[in-house]
Parts: sequence; C-alpha cells; structure tokens
Amino acid sequence: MTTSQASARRKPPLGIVTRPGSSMRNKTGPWGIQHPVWDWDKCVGCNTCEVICPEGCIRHLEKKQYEADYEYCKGCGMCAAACPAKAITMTTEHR
Amino acid sequence: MTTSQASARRKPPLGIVTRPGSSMRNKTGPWGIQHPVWDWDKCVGCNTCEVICPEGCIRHLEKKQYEADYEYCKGCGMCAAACPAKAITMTTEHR
Amino acid sequence: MATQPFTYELSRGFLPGHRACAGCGQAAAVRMIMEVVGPDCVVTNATGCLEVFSTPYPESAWGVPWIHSLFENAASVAAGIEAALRKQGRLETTRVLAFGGDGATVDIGFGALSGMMERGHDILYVCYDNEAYMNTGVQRSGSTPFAASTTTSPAGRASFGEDRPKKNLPAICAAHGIPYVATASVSFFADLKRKVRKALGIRGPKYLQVHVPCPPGWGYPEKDTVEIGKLAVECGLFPLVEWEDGEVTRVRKIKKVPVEEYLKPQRRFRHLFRTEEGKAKLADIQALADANIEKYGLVD
Amino acid sequence: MATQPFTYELSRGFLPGHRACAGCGQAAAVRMIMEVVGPDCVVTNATGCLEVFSTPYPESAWGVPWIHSLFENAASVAAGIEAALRKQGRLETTRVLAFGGDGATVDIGFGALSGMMERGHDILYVCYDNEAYMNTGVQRSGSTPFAASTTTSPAGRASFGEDRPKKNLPAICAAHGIPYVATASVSFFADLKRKVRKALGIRGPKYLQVHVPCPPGWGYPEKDTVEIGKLAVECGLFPLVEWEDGEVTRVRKIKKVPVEEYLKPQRRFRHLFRTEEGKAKLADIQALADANIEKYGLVD
Amino acid sequence: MKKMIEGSRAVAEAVALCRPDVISAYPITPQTHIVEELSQIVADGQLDAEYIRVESEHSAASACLITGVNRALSAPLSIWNDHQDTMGIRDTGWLQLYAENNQEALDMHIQAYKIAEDDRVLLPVMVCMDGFILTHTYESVDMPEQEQVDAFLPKYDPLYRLDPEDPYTLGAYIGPELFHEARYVMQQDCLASKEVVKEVAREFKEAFGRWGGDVIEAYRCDDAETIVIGLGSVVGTLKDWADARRAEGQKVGALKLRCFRPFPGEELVEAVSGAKQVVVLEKAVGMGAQGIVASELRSALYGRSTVPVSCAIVGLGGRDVTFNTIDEACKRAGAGEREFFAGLRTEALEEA
Amino acid sequence: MKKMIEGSRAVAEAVALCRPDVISAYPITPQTHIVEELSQIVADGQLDAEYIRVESEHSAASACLITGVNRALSAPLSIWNDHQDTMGIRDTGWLQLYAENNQEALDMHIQAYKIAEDDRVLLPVMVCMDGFILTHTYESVDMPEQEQVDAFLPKYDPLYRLDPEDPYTLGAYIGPELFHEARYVMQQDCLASKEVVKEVAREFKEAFGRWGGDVIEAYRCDDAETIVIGLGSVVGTLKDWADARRAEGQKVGALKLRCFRPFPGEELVEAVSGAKQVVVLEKAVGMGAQGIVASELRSALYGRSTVPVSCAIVGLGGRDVTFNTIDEACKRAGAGEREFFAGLRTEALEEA
Amino acid sequence: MTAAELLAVAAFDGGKEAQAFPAFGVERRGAPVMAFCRISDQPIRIRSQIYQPDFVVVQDPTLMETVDVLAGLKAEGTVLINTEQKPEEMKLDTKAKLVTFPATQIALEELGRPIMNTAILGAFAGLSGLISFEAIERSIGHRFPGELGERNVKAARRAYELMKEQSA
Amino acid sequence: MTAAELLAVAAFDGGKEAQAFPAFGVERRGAPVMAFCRISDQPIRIRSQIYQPDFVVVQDPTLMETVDVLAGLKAEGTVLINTEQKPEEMKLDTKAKLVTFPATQIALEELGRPIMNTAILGAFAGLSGLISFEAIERSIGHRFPGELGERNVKAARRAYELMKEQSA
Ligand SMILES: Cc1ncc(C[n+]2csc(CCOP(=O)(O)OP(=O)(O)O)c2C)c(N)n1
Ligand SMILES: Cc1ncc(C[n+]2csc(CCOP(=O)(O)OP(=O)(O)O)c2C)c(N)n1
Ligand code: SF4
Ligand code: SF4
Ligand code: SF4
Ligand code: SF4
Ligand code: SF4
Ligand code: SF4
Ligand SMILES: [Mg+2]
Ligand SMILES: [Mg+2]
Repeated sequence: MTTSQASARRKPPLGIVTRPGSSMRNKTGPWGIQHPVWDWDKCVGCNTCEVICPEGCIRHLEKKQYEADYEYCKGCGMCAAACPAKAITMTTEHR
Repeated sequence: MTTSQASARRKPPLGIVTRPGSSMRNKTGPWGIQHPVWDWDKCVGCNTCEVICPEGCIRHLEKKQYEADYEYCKGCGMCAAACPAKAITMTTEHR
Repeated sequence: MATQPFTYELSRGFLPGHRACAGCGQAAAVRMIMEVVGPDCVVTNATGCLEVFSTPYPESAWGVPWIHSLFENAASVAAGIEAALRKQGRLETTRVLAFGGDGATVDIGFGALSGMMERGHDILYVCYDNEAYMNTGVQRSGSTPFAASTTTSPAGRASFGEDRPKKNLPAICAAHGIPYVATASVSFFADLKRKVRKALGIRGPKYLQVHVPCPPGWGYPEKDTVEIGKLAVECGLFPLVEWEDGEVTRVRKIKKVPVEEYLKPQRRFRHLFRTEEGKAKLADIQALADANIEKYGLVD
Repeated sequence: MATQPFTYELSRGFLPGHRACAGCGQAAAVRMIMEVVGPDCVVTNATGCLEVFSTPYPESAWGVPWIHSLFENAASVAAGIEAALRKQGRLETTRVLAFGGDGATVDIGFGALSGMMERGHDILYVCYDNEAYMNTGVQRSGSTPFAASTTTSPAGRASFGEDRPKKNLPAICAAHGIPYVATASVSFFADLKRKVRKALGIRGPKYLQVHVPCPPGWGYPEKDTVEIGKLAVECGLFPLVEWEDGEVTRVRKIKKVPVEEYLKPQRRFRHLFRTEEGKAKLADIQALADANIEKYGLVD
Repeated sequence: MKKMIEGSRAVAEAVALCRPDVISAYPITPQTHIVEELSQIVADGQLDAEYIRVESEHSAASACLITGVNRALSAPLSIWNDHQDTMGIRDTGWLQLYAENNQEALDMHIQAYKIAEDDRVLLPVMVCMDGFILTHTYESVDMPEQEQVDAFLPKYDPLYRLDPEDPYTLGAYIGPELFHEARYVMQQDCLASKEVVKEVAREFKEAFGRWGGDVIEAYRCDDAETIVIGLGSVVGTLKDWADARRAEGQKVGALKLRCFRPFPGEELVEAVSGAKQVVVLEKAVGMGAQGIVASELRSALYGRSTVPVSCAIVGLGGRDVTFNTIDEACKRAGAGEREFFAGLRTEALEEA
Repeated sequence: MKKMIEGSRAVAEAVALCRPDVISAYPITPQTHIVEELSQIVADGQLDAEYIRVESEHSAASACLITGVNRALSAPLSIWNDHQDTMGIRDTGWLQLYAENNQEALDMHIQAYKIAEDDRVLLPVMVCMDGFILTHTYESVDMPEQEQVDAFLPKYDPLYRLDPEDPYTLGAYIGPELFHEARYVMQQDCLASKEVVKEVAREFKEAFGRWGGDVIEAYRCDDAETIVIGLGSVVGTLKDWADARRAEGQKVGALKLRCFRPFPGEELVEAVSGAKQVVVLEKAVGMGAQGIVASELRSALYGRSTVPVSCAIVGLGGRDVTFNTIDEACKRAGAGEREFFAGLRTEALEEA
Repeated sequence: MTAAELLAVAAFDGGKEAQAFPAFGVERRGAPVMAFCRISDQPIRIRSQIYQPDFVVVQDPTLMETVDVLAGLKAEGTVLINTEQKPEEMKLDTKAKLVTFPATQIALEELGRPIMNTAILGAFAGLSGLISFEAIERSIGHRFPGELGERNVKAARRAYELMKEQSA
Repeated sequence: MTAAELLAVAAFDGGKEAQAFPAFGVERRGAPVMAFCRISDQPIRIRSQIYQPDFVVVQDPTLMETVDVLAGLKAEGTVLINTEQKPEEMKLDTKAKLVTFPATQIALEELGRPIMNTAILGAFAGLSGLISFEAIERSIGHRFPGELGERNVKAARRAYELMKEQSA
C-alpha cells in the first residue's frame, strides 16, 4: 500500500507514525557558530570530509570540489579537522 | 535473631516464609512400588549409592553396610542400577 | 534389623521430603553440591523444577537460607545479597549461591547472569541443565540439544524436532573472562564435587553447568539417570571442561561411544531412529559430538 | 558561487535535520552504515541517543522503514520482522538491521540479543558503542572503560571512576558461534564500510560493534571525534577484530601509541592525571591495552 | 464440526484457522498447552507459519493479539487461576474480552483478530481465558471450517507497515507539546472500540450462528432483585446457580461482563439499575483499595442509580468457586457488607 | 539546615541520611539525577554503602523502598511527567505516597523507611515524586541532621532475614489450598497500614516539626463548595489557585491525596461530602475506562454521598498544569461533564 | 486425568455432553491426583469441582489411608476401587455401592505396564451403563493409534465384561 | 538553566524564597532551552511555568526570529538581551523596558569561553536590585570553586556595574 492509499483509510494515529525524512524540516544550520569553507585548490579529493560529516550535508560537485549545505551544517568542524590537505577552514561567514 | 524471637514479634506472613527442612513432614516412601535392599556381603563400599540417591535417604552404618530410609525412598532404583557390585536389589517388600 | 532411627541435620542444606520425580538427576546434583557447600551460605533460586519441588508452601527442603523471587532474576537477587553481605563484612565466610535451570539461565535470565558476571560479584551460579523447561512440561530451551523432540519443538511430518544446536553457555560465560567456568555431570559425582570445591575457593563470579538427566522429560526409566548422564559425556555431546579466566584449563577425556548409544534409550530422540531423514540427523549429531571432541581435545 | 540546491533522496536511509549533538560520532557512523545498506531494509532501534535524535515526533531522519519499541528489545523486534519477511519470501532481498547503543546492547538488551543469536535469525545487529548511557546523561554501562568517570561511576575521594574493565561483548557474541562478529570504528570508515558489506553478504546473525566517540559524554572538542576514535584503536584499547564462526579471522594492526595520548584529551579520564593513584591506574589501563595487543596480535 | 477436545487445543486450532504468519511463543503455566499445540500443528505441516521460540516472554509480547491465560500473580507464587494478571494491565489500552467457556474462547479469538485489525481500533486485543479451569478442561466445541473463517477474516491489510516501498517511521518519541493530545486520541479510540466489539459480535453471529453477548450478557436478569456479575469461566457456574435459586423462588440473575475494556459503563448501568442488590464476583484484589470491577461499576452508577453494589473477592489462586461461595457472597452483600473475601478457609487462617 | 538544592539532590541526601547498606541503581530519565547524586555521595566517601550499577531495571527493582519518579508511559514514548507509571501498579501491594514538593519528597523518604520496616506492614513503600517538575527544580529544603534521622530510624532489625544461623525459606510457592487466604491476609495488612502511615506522619511531626497531612491534607476545604483533588506536585499550584479564587470570592478548596495506597476512602468521604462539586485532577488515563482516582472516589462515596465527582485528565507527558487548566476543569465539571481531558491543545488535534 | 478425558470423549461420542478436568492441585509426580468428569444430556455450564459425585473411581487404594475418597459421595452412588481384594475386605463405612476389580493386574497382563486408565474406563462403562462399549472403543482408538490401541481396547473389554457380570 | 539556578541560590542566600526549573521541552543540544525562576518573600508553592514574567533574559538573540520571547511579559516588565546592539536597534514592539548588554563579549574576555551565565546573573542583579552582589558572589563561589569562580565573579561584576550605571 502506498502512503496515499493509507491516508484514504485513516490518518496515522497522533504521535505514533511519522513520515520518512521529515526531519528535514528542522534546519540545523543555525546551531553552528562557525561553518566550513573549502579551498578547492588544496583539496586532494580523498573524500574524507564527505564521508565523515555526521549530518551528511557535504556533497561532491566534481573532481576535488566539495561544499556544505549550510542549512544543515552544525559547524562541528569534523570535516576541517579530518581533512588531510587542510583544505577546509571554519569561519563565521555563514552564520 | 532466632526463630523464637521473630515469632515474638509477628508470625511469618501466610504463604511467604517457610521453616527450614519442613519438607520432612512429607513422607515420600509410598511413592515407590519397589524399594532397595542391600546384600552387605557383596558391597565393596564404594559409596556410590549414598552419594547419588536424589532423596539423600541412604546412610552408611559402618564399613560396607548401607541402608535406606523407607520413609522417604521413592524407589527410583538409581542406587541399585549404579551399584558396581550389584549389591542392591529392588523389591516390593517395603511397600 | 533394629537400627537407629534416621536423623537429618539442617546443616545438610537439602533435606528429604521434596517432591522431585523419582530418579530426578537435578535433585541428586543439588544434594551433592549442598553437601560440599555446607551450612554457611545463602541460596537464591530461579523458578523451575527445583524451586517447585523443594518449596511447596508450607514445606521447604532447604536447611540453609533460601530465597526465590522470579524465573529470570536469580543472579540479580544473589548480587544484592552478596553486596549486603560484603557491606556487613560477612563475605569472607558466607558463600552466595544461585541455582537456575537451563531455561532460567540460558534463556530468560541470561541478561541478569551476564550483568552479574560483568560486575564481578562473588557468587557461584549453578545451572542445572536438564535441557528443557521441565517444570512447565518439557518445552525447548536454548540448551535443548539438536533434534530433540520437546512440546514446543515436537517431531512431526514437517519437523525433526529442535532445529538449533545446543547453546554453548559455558563458553559464553568463559568469554566474559570470569575466573572460573566449568561443566559437570551428576553422573561424575567426584568430578562434580571437586569442581564445586574448587569454585568455592575462588573469589568472583563462578559459573557451573551441571548436566542432570530427567526421566520424564527425556523419556527413559528412572533408574537409568546415572547411566544416561554418563553416556552424554562419554559420547562427546556434553564435554566436561574447565575454564579459568576465559581459557580452557582442563578437560575430562572420554571413551567416545557412538552418539546412538546415548540417544537410543531416550524417547525425545526416538523419531530419529524411525525415518531416513532421522538417520541423516543422527549423522549430524555425531558431527556435533566430533566437533566437541576436536575442539576440546576430548580424546587423546 | 551559484550552485544547484541540495537534494536528499529518502534512499540514503538517514537524512539531515536530526538532532544529534554537533560532532556526534554515532550519527556519522549510522550515516556511513546506511549508505552501504541501501534502501531495501527494515531497521529496528533501541532507545538511546540515536532513537531520540532521529525521531522526535513529528520528525524522522529515516528514509527507510524504521521501528522503535523499547530500550531492551531491538533484537526481539528485529527477530519478529525477520520471521515475517521470511514467511513472505522477502528475506532474499530485504535486509533486517537492529541498532542499539552500548547500554541497550551490552546491558539491558543482551538477553534479547543472545536469544536472537541463539535462534539464528538473519539479522545484522549494530551496537554503536559510545561507552556509556549518553541519552540519559552519561551513566556507566557494561561497556564503559576502566577508570572512566561517569555520572554513576564518578571519580571522587573514594573512587577513581569505573572499577570494572570494559565488557568484551564482541568476544561474548563470537562465543555464540554466529557466522560473523566484528568491531569497527567510525574513524576507520573504509574498514567500517567493508565490514558492513561483508556482514550483509552473510546469512544468519551478525554482530557489529562500532566505536563512536561522543564529544559531550567523553569531554573533548567536537571537531576531534575522528582523531579520538583513531587513538582508541591505535593504542590498543579498542582493537578492530573480525570473528567468523567463533574464531578470530582478521585484525587490524596498530601503531601502539601510549594510552595516555588517547586518555589525556578526554574529561572523563582527567582525574587520572591529577593524583598518584590516578597515575597508577594509567599503568593498569596500559596493561589492558597490552593484553589486547597480546591477545589479538595487534602489533607485528 | 463439533468435537470433544481440551480448551487449549481448541484455541490453538482456532488460532491456526486465522492463519497467522508468525507465532512467537514462550511457555508459562497454564497457557503452555496452547503454544505446544500450535507448535505441533506447525510441526505436522498443518499450518505454514514461522514459529519463534523466544528466550523470554518479554520478547514474546509484541503481538497484536494475545491469549491471556489468566493466572495469579506472586507473591506468594501460584500458577493457578485468578484475574490479577490481566486486571493489572487494564489501563494500558489493550482491549480485554473474558471467555465463559472454551467455545467462547475459540470464537473470541476469531473475533479478536477482526476487532484488532479494524481501522477504527488499531489497538491490541487480549482474549482472557481462565487458566486450568478452561485451558485444561475437555469439553465439546464446534470448530469452524477454514472457509468460514477465511470469509470472516479477509487477509489483513495493515494501515501502516514496515515496507521499504513506503518507509514509515513507527514509534517516534514525543514531547510535552503533543503527548497529552496523543493520549486523548487513544482514549477516544479505545472508548469507541466498544461499538466495533458489538458489531463484530453481530457479524460473528450472522456468520457462525453463535452469540455470547456483545459487551455484556444478562441471564435471567429481567426481574431479578439480586444480580451477580462475573467475568470468565465463573459465569457458567453463575448461570446454573441462577437456575437453581430461581427454582427455589429467589429472584436472581447472572450478568456476564464479556468485554471489560473498554468498560461498558452505560450498558451496565442500564442492566443493573432495576435490581435491589448487585454482587460483583472478582478474581483479583486491588491491594489497599476497593474491588476493581466493583469500584468501576459504582463509579458508573454514581449519581445515576443507588442500587447497592458489593464486591466479593473469590477464587484467587485457583480456589474453587461453588454455589456455596455465591450464596455466601449474596448473603453477606444482603447484610450490607461492601467489600469482602468469600470462600475463605477460616480454619486455615486461624492456624496461620 | 535549610538549603537551596535540586530536588534530586535533596532526595539523594535524604536517602544517604537513612544509611542504606546497598543501593541498586539503573538510570531512567527523569529519575537519573537521584542515582547520580547518590553515586557521587558514595564516591566522595560520604556514605559507606554498596552501590550496584545493575544491567537493567528488572534487576534494580528488588528494594523495599523505591523512589518512583513519575513519568509517562509509551506509546508514544515520552520521558516527561505524569502518573501513568505508578498508577499502573496500584494493585500490587506497594504503598504509594505522593510528594507535593521537594521538602515533602525528602521527608517522605525518611518516613517511608519507617513505614516499610514496621512489623505491622512488611510491605514495600514507593515515594512518588513528579519527574522534572520536582526532581529538576531548585528550591529550598530543610535538610535534617544525621543525628535526628538516626534517632527517628533505629537500625533496621528485620523480622525475617537470610541468615545461615536461622535459615528461613523465603518466597515459597503456594497451591490453591492457601493462596486465597494469603492474599486476604496481605489485603488486611495493606488496609491496616493506613494507620501506620498516619502514626509515622505524627511521629515525624514531633521529631522534625513538619507536617504535610497524614493520608490526605485539606486546604481551605472547610466551607468549600468546590473541592479540587490532586496528587503530587500539582497540589502546590492548586493551593495558590485556591487562594487566588478565594480572593475573588469563589468558595473553593484544594485537597491533597498524599497517600494513594492504601486508599483513604473514609477520610475522603468525610472531607468532600459537604461540598457541592468535587473535581479530581488526574495525571493518568484508565484507557477505555473512567478516571482512575475519580472512580475509586465515587465508589467510596457511593451510597454515602451524592456530591458530583468529575474527573479532569491533565498534565499527561509533561503538559503544564496552570490556573487556566484548573479553571477549565472546574467550569466543565460545573456544567456536568464527568470525564474529560482538560488543557488540550485543540488546534493541534485539528491539525492531526 | 487420561481416564476422565477418555470417558468424556466416549460419552460425547455416545451423544452426550461431557466435561473432564483435573483437580487444580499440586501436580508434581507422586502426589495424589484427582480428576473430574461430568456427563449430561444438556450442555454443561458449571465449572466448580464435583463435591457430590455419583461415582468415585479409586485408582490407587493406598491413598485411602490419607484421603477421604468417599467424601460427598451420594448414598445411591457407586465407588469403584482398583484392588484385588473383595469389597467386604475393604472395611469401608459407606451406604454407597462398593465394587472392586483388579485394574493393575489387567493392565500388567494386557499392556505389560501398570497403566490402568483404559481398564478403569471399561469397568466404568460396564458398571454404569452410561456409555456403550463401542464408544469406549472408538475413544481409545482415537487416543492410542495402532497396536497399542488394540491392546488397550482389550484391557478395557476385560474390565467391561468383568463388571457386566458383577452388576448382572 | 545554570543562570536560573545561580539566581535562585543567590536569592535564597539573600533571604528570599526561590524556585528555578528548566522548561521541560525537547532538550537535545542545539535546540532552544528555556528556564524559569521565581523569587518571593513567601514560600513558593505554584509549579506551572511562568507565562507572565516580570523579567525576560534572552541569552541568544538569534532565537528571537523563531520564538516570541516577549509573550506574556508584563507591561511594567523588563527584557534583558545579550547583544552588542543598542536597545533602539532591536526594533521590538513592546511596552516593557528594553535593556541590552554584551554578555558574550564579557564572557569571552573574562572566561575565554562563550559561557554567559554569570555575566547574565550580574546584569540581572544590577538591573533588578532584587539581590545583592554579595549574594551573587557567594552563589558563584559555591558553584565554581577556585580560580574559575574568581573569573566568573569578575564577569558578573562587570555586567553588574554596567547595569547599575544604565539603570542609575
Ligand atoms: C517470568 C516467567 N515466565 C515464565 C514462567 C513459567 N515457567 C516457570 S518454570 C519455567 C521453566 C523452567 O525451566 P528451567 O529453567 O529449565 O528449569 P526446569 O523446570 O527444567 O528445572 C517456566 C517457563 C515463570 N514462572 N515466570
Ligand atoms: C526500560 C527502560 N529503562 C531505562 C530507560 C532509560 N534510558 C533511555 S536511553 C538509556 C540509555 C541508553 O544508553 P545507550 O544504549 O548506551 O545509548 P546512548 O544513549 O548512549 O546512545 C536509558 C537508560 C528506558 N528508556 N527504558
Ligand atoms: S562542520 Fe560538521 S556538520 Fe558542517 S559540514 Fe563539516 S562535518 Fe558536516
Ligand atoms: S577531506 Fe579535504 S582533501 Fe579530502 S575531499 Fe575533503 S576537502 Fe578534499
Ligand atoms: S531407590 Fe532411589 S530413592 Fe530409594 S534409596 Fe535408592 S536411590 Fe534413593
Ligand atoms: S553402590 Fe553398591 S558397592 Fe557401592 S557402597 Fe553402595 S551398595 Fe556398596
Ligand atoms: S521433571 Fe525432571 S527435572 Fe523436574 S523434578 Fe521431574 S525428573 Fe526432576
Ligand atoms: S550525547 Fe553523544 S552520542 Fe548522544 S547525540 Fe550527543 S554526541 Fe551523539
Ligand atoms: Mg530445564
Ligand atoms: Mg551509549
């Protein structure tokens, strides 16, 4: 059964059933004080930053070009700390 | 505190506290159809019968002389089966 | 033959008049163990045959302090008692024992047992392993051997009985790294007593699993309890092993009798001897015994 | 820099907007795991940080079917789901996962996990190990390391913190004889992903314990999660090991950094560096690491 | 087909007729026979289901339907029947039906599936069946045919399932901003399920021809001066007792509380308001409080009727309930006792 | 000594003053702070006790006194306060005391030891303390001195202990021949413990000078037309509300149900019979049934009084209870509603 | 319990309503066990134990030393005892009809084991006339398939015929 | 919560009754947190949250975009905001008294970390006159022993004096 069929029958009981991915309404960007910015020239394309981001909000654009989604980035700085090429700097510019 | 002191205060709540060894009022002898008798002449004194009796109702009188307490012996026949000297026979005489 | 009347001291620990079935291996084992332990102890007991046959109100077969609370928490209750005795400075002399059946130990109470071992309490936990839930009528437990027919793993047209191998709880307890783990059998009573004595001399958690045949549950004549227990060991299906600090330190060598000799007299394995499929399972069971023999070096 | 808006497919499994603390190792690990697992799965989750930060009503960070029932029964719920999928013939493609924290896994839920393993369900159980009950405020669990200060094993005048060594649950699971057990770390992500992939290729119960540093619970700056996790492995306190059918089959060799390097940056070990007694405990901790190194052959 | 079988077996066969996919089982006396019978049915290839032998009942209790084989709770430990166990979970949102006899236990299981799976309910249902007294008794039951049951219970199509194609999140946690409302909705659903229970009882009657009441069943209550209320197996004895006492000229009636959750307050008020005395036979104790069922009944009657309601606690831990017990209860109620234990062995109390 | 501390800390210190030998602890929000504080007290060497960090609360729950820090029950999951948890175990034979504020929580723990250890009681006591609302609140409490507590609580000398010198068997199992009697005795003990609760409250007053009522406490109820009953922390708000409404000329009173088990039926009947309306504020739902406390109260009043009793369910899962909530409850009660939820966010219900 | 169960099945098979249940007492092996059976032309609703039986069957006469098996037995009732003794030898103080028969002996001879259920069943049928031997036969056949069933039927028949003679 | 707690302790120290508690909302990190404090000369019994505060302290002004921090604030009340902006710049629609002060800046300078509790406490004392600075000092000293306490006291004093000036 699909979501729409189900709702034709009865709405999810309050508090029990939640729609998938609905967390995305919660923009966690403002949690951070500093956010990462990339120096693509330094990037060696190891992909570490993308893999380790706990929010999953870093994407790979093309070869050695990464960027964060500041709507969700909590500014933990893990990407910057883990970048072997020191290609990421934490700044307040996306606050 | 001893048992008597306790009872000076309050009796054991019904159904919760039981006196030690009170099972002995339950004479299990009649459970058995056959009960063991010993042929002391055959006994080699290995002590197996006394050790393995689940009721603990076999006692050692003196060297190579064992006997059962028919008040409790359930007549399982373990002692007779385990006796290496075949010194024990199961009979109905103590029924 | 006019002999003295029989007398029974409370200090024996476990007294006659209990209501175990005639020929109960469990009752025999508990008696042997309590004789070694002596009167200075506190016993906790999970629900199961032992609890039921030894304490139907207002009767108790126990001569030592004994407490029952639930099916699943004998280890936790023992832990609380141990802590209280420790606080009172009595742990040096007074021993804490917990008794549980295989169901209570291997299944429902294993979380509590694992926690007790992890916290390092000074307790001897004894699992009497009759390989099923006997008190409730022979249902399978995690300790039920492969292919045994029980009331919840019955043999039938679409089933050859229990389809999982016996859970190796002693090895699992040993993996907790506790100081002493051993298996024993009521049929090897000198060995059993030695192990109890050894366990009592060690501080910290000890786990002892005693194989105790059960005439009605396994389906054999009650007189044969000792013999059946011996065969289980001698065929390799119930190896007698000791672990110290997680490592195997001693095993009892066996005669390696074929598993059929052990299985055949028991009703719970009867179906295996009746069909071709059953015979194939016999080979599987022999393989399990062989694996034990190999793993623990049971044969020289 | 006018780039395309970000898009997130439900098929990722785990989506942004969850409420984990910044720098949460657990959130990073779950993301990595779900990427390997893909969308065709059902996830059960014990109570703990993961459940709370990913599903505050009416929000859910999950893109795959997900169910929570209790703190202690993720493994049982997964077992029920697995049985239902098996009956429906869907187990060939749909994977069943259970996630639990170390508290849920090592302590309260271990009975259910042990039962699930014993029964042989086709489930990948993942324990994310942040070494305490974080969701309720950093209480000790069986997985808390020796000498760590937590809110229920606090350092104090009469206490140097947790007085029991970390419970070795992976070894205990391996002793169940299940086909695959592994430890992994969020900081060794290629290794972690390989292990998840390997586990998914095996039928039967699999247990994976992932070490996930927790900035507030351990007391270190949130950016250092990866570094702290690396040090735990490299000093030998959290060895990366694989077991198949109960036997160790592979370990990750380490650099053997001194344990102080790992402990020093963390508030939970701070007291050890302040007193003479603490320093003695440091030696004990080094001995624990050395024992691991020895036992698993972590250094060539 | 009518046959003479043990209650447990009857229920096991009824459950098999409902074609469950997964059965999770953990033995506890006296419910054990049911799971044993089910495992035999599966072992014999008569039902194609996954049978999970869990390691504890904590793991078993995640079903939408359970057979609550009633037994007493510790302490002291007892394995015999009373209602302490199911009464103790009366607040939880499970629907509770109590079976008078094995036929009804069997029929209730079939009805329970239909109730629990109704979109309007979405709450679990518990069929309460007196341990030993019903489970271990051989008596004749009319076992429905598979086709009848299939027609009555079409394949279940759950509203929300764990499906990778449609991946809902089930069991989120909820803050103070909505919890109060969530419980309110659940309470409304639970109260409204009473109509579903009635509806399903009617449908069952149409399909199978049997009727045991909907939420209550009144037996010879119309002009009764004394109405005795019971739950479960005691109702059979009560009916015979009512016949016997009526034959002696006493105006008595028996009232079966078939559905205890939701609580059929209105129905009860209507049924007993005309009487001069109501006696509730209870097989559970609200420790330190009044009778559990009796106080709910008095509460429902409060301000609406003044018929005296007495509570007689009977049959705990397997104590047999006889005509004598019922007579004693009525007599003491008539003498104005509100709350008491009937059927006590006073001599045993003195000894102790 | 008066000090300003968190509720959890206050209770932890009070427990420490009672010198327990063994503490078994398992964290669950919002009770956690108490066990944390206790572990710190032990870690700091201020209390010599065995502190067991068990692996699950199933193992922790074997004490004779527990602090029931009230929290809501699933589903849905909530960690915030209501009384569903302790109400759900009201039949079990535990005594239940509900604390109005942190001072009372602290005092009750000391009293609870004395009650539980009384030969006449031998039943476990639970001090119910609202989660977060009390546990996480800083307010001033008067902390007794160790000597005072020692004098009030002489070293416990249990009637039956596990002692190799005197080896009793505890927890035997019992057949149908005596179980009914055993429960009867337990029920008598439980009912009789009410007098012990009162006695200990009086003794406490003598020793420490504080009084929060014995089993109930009536506040401005004497000539009240409307009496509002509450348990636990809501009573503080109720008292302020009563003052405020009295100041406006409304004849209202507040009644604290301090001891819920045993249920103080007679005391309540006496206290409320003169009023024109009774409103019970309940923080728990009897799913599919009437208000839990209200139905027990109506049952106690049944045949003795006709004052209308309404049940307002409030404050579930941490919903704040305000003057508005109480006003709403009184208004709807006045309009004849018997059972309702007050403080609902109706807009949220419509959305859902 | 098996005897009561077989009896109920046989009665049902013979067109009657029946109800059989064990006494819910301590049920460990070796302890005395009671079971009850009601037979009626009407549906049976009552659930209490039977305090005034029409018929009492005593499987193990040694119990009679400790249990008052005749309690409540109606004056016009019957008590059937498994023993090799004669009724006169039993020295029982009752107005009820007293019948004895050697069930153990029959069982040992026919089944090789002291399992007396089917012999008792046969005796009851022969004595009471409440159920036909055909019903007994079917009920045994249902419960014990194959050769075991046949031997049990044989045991039942011996007892049945013995009782028929006695009551004739 | 720490600020509310310190405030309650200080008020109590100054001879008043006080009650401090957090809002029992979702409490994961990063989510906005509320805490309440009541101060009175009488024992405090009420337990509900505060809907009509006399005083509102806003620790993180970015929250003001999503939360209506002024809801219920009494007309004669005060709102104290941690910001470097001037009150006028805040563009708030309220009759209440609006005060701003740079708590973050003070904290960073005195403590080296953006932990603003003690600065806020000082500001509150200076502004409200409800509690003496000595009480504040003791309450801080009690909670943070040693050097950390001293630095916190310094932060509190700076804020206190700043506010004294402003309200003078
Ligand atoms: C919590 C709980 N679940 C189930 C039961 C029912 N029960 C009592 S004993 C028992 C089985 C015991 O099996 P085991 O531990 O192997 O002991 P045995 O009877 O075989 O000696 C069970 C399932 C119970 N008493 N309590
Ligand atoms: C039955 C039960 N007991 C206790 C709790 C309280 N509780 C919730 S989460 C939690 C700790 C979780 O610890 P862990 O499993 O390590 O996960 P973490 O929060 O560290 O991620 C506890 C004790 C609960 N929810 N349910
Ligand atoms: S700072 Fe943290 S959250 Fe932001 S992109 Fe980097 S890793 Fe992700
Ligand atoms: S971690 Fe650094 S080097 Fe690696 S991909 Fe990211 S930015 Fe590039
Ligand atoms: S027959 Fe059994 S009970 Fe009797 S003495 Fe021998 S072993 Fe013991
Ligand atoms: S077993 Fe046999 S030989 Fe051994 S002591 Fe007993 S009677 Fe003697
Ligand atoms: S069933 Fe088995 S284990 Fe239980 S008492 Fe009988 S023989 Fe012993
Ligand atoms: S407390 Fe630790 S584990 Fe929990 S969400 Fe925060 S960082 Fe993650
Ligand atoms: Mg067993
Ligand atoms: Mg954790």
